[in-house]
Amino acid sequence: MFSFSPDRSQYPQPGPDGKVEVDLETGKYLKLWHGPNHPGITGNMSVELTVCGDEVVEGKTHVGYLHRGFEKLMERRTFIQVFPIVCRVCVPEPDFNEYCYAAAVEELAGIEVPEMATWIRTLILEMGRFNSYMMAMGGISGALGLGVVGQWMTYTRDLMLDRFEELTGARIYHMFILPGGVRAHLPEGFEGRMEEVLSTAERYLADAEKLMFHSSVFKTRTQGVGYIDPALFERYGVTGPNARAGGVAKDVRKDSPYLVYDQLDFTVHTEEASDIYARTMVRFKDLHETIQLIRQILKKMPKEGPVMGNLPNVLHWKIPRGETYIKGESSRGEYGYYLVTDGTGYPRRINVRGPSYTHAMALLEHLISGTNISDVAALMVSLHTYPPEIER
Amino acid sequence: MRELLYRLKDRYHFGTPTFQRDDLCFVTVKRSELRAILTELRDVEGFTHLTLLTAVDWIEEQQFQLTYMINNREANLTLALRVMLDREDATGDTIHDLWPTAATYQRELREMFGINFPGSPRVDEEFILEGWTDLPPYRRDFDTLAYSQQTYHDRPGRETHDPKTHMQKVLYADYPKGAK
Amino acid sequence: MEDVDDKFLKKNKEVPLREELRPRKVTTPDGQEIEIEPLRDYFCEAQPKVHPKAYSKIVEDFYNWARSNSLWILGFGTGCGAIEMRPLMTPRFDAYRYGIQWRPTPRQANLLVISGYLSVKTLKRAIRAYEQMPQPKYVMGLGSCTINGGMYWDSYNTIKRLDDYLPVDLYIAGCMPRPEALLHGFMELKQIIRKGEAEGANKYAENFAQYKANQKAVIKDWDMPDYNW
Amino acid sequence: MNSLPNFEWVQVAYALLTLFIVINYGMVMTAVVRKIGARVGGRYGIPVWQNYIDLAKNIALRSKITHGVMFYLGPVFRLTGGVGLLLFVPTIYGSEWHQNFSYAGDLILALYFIFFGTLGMALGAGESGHPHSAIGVSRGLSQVTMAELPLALGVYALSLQYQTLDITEIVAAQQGSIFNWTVFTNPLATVAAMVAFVGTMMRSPFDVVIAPQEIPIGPPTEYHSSYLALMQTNRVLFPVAKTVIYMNLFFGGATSWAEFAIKVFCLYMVSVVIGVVHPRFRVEQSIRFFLKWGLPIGVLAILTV
Repeated sequence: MFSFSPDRSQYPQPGPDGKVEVDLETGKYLKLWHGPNHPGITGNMSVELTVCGDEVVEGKTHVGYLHRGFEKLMERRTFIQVFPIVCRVCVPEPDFNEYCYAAAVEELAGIEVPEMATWIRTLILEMGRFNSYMMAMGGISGALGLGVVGQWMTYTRDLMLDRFEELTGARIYHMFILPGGVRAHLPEGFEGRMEEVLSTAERYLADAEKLMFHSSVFKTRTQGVGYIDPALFERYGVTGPNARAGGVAKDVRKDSPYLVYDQLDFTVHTEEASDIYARTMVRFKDLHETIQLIRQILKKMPKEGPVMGNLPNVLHWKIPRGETYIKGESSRGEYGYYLVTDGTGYPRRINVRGPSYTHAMALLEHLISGTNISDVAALMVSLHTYPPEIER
Repeated sequence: MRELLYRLKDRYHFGTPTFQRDDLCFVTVKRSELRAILTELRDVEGFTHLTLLTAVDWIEEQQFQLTYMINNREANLTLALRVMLDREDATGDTIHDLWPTAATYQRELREMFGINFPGSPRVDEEFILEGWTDLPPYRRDFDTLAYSQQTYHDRPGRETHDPKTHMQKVLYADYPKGAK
Repeated sequence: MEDVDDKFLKKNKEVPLREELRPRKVTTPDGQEIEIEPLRDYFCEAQPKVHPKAYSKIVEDFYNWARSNSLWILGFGTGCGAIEMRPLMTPRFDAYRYGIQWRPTPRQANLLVISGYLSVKTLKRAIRAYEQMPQPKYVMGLGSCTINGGMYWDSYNTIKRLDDYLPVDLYIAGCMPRPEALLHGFMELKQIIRKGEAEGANKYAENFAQYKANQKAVIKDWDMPDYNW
Repeated sequence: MNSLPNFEWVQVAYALLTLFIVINYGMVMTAVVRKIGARVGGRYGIPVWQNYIDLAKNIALRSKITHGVMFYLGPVFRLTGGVGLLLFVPTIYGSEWHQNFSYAGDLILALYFIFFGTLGMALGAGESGHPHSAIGVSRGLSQVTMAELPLALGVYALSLQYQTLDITEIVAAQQGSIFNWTVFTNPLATVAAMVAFVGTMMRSPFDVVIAPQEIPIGPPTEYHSSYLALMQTNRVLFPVAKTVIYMNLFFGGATSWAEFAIKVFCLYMVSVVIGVVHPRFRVEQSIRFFLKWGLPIGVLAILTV
């Protein structure tokens, strides 16, 4: 059998610093913009590819298409006014922003949160994680041409959004977690309806598993593609499922439990291969873990109790000078808020540490050179990045 | 965490550390020693993970504060090193060779705060903004409302309330007592 | 509304043209030396034209009916509203049954949905995408942020009124609008098209100078030809 | 008129009637097929007459640009490929009306016409100057070439088996019983050709050429308004015409329009069913697939005849 792998001696060789010298005017290379108007891109961002044949020689990520200047706007708003915009930092999983910001404010202002509220917060976060993983599964299957799984996953996500709507009154931006607690109790009969959603989701996931993980075409496309060397994890700040797919069993929920995660049972799933297949597999297992966690929370949570602590009068609410950093495990990795206060009624500085920041910029640029153009979309989706949290 | 700082105290100059939580500590270091401290923490003490790098503008004190937050994932410790820079002619030291991902943070700081990091890759390229000619927007002396009003047109009919008076009127109509 | 703050001095410097767009001499692969001027060479310089309606009213009505029942949307998620576009393609809301489809290239799209706030950087891309679409073309603004800035009213990087820069046929209010609202918006747009009132492209061509002036006031590094057709 | 001894002018009208029926059939059938695909995903799907509206809309667009003569001719060539394929193949066996212009060597001509549209498209899309078109064309050509290989081998096996290059005679030989069909008399050639069939229908797993997620959307990137309308017409005509050949060669042909409709639909559904549940291959992976599975089966089919 003759070899199908391309003759790489024709390709430009990387220099001593690992960069490939590309002279566009030789006519050998082609500049190709992947995005921002491109169905294979996760959201509104773009990758500037330099290709030689079908192989990507160099890729540069361009972001900023979604920049709204949040961190500046937050400095102009009082602590409570920040809430409507804080959830808009990350569109598909907004609750994490609300939790991190609320926890940071609570810590600096010394506000107690009632126990019932922490349980509801955990529930909300897990529901958001469910949605986010559903988007990721739909995205990866869509990027590989398996549109039907994308349809099922988005449908299931819609069902979960119904539960969100029932609980918070909104589909996407909930603004449900406030400093001091949450806005409301669970509605009557919520558990039963949630159980329906979860069992529907499990049914669809069983089908999706057959189409994805048991398909030889899917394996050919994903196994061994987009490999991240585990040695690079620390240099490039890789966290969350992307790191777990490389055998690093790190999960903020387990290592430094916040909310009520210390009272819940769950396993941290890992894979060894660190390629697209492994990353998808980790997400898939985590999705099942999330479904299990939602059931567990609904069973274990106290049935009544106050959901809102005592807040000071928001008109005169000043927080003394200080700084803190709150982190949590979002569906994409470690999510954190860095809050600096200066004794006035406005935050001095808020910095959002989104996991996509490191994944989509330095890591993607590193991974993308040497891949096939067809794999770029799958590679990007498998890193599970959301552009709004990169540029905010 | 305390032992760690105690161990390093002899060789480096630390400010007074703030222990925000058991696993989170903020400490000010000297700019000249930053690189040595970061390298030692990364290679010897297991703080292998750069969580974030950002800046705070203390305009009253004419200073920028750079915050390097590093994380020890084995022991679950987070240490934030503060470096104070002069606000005029702000220049930091690049650490992209320690953590490649720091180059992205430094690009953002260069654009948003105007803090230069000589030697960092692509630091002068546009990162988020495009064709920006004004002050770096995250600086405190950049007035985003005025800029927005001078640049973009409002649709007539929009009503804007001062949050404080409006909230007072709607939410706390009888505060302070007897005002109604 | 408080008045414009005059104390703040906006700096309007010229942004230099990017290096690869400047006129220069290059050597082709076969050794020739040629002079290129990218902004002139790579683009067509034609100005937009006002295209008249069909001669006969019956034909025009039939065309409008066909246009309204075959809305092809450019799949360009410009803002956070894009997240509610996806449920529209999937079982719960399924917009395909109303003849609405998503096309990945502007050449084949008729409807540009501005899904949410537009940062200045995206505005540039949105204008290019809009100008490449064949006439007649429609623009729909999604969310409060396209109407008057919404919650980004004081942001330095997002535009406030979309109709300053592109001719908008329909706005859908909300932050963010629900998929049902979007579907309703599509139905309204169909009514507008069927009445023959959706002539945004002609409006754009008629008031071209004014639209361009507005766009250039915001986009400082204008590094493309005036009309990217 | 020496080359076509039995030619009569009325055949032109008959052939145009065939074309008309097939285009309308294709319009409705592709919409139905898309609806079925949507139902798998749980959607309601497009209306069955959506293709007509899209066509009218595209013709109704007011402005268009051209990048040159070839850009204009690309869709024309593509449509010519579809029309030519249909016209030189007997659509309904035994019917004088829908016999079209089939003649003794039409099998070879049909093989040529399958490829013709792709080549024309390559020239036209190449002229548009869009990098996505160029990449899509190079991918499309390499993939179609590889996919045609098993088909050609299967067809050679068939012409050896029936000792003719005339499709009408091949169909005639298959009449009588269902067991006279080539699919039973020469299953290896049928399998080889079906591999090619699935490979050229532009559905998963072999649709990387026009995949919106990768190079959106390949060759037709720059085509719009009337050009696109021409290509849409071809997109409904060409698969049907291609399926007609397969039906004639391997599945006994059709003696009435009802039989034609059922057989074409069932054959078409083969590629749809496979397409719905599979992700897509990269170009070199699909080429490898054809070389690994299609080619040996085709060679085997020739050897065993």
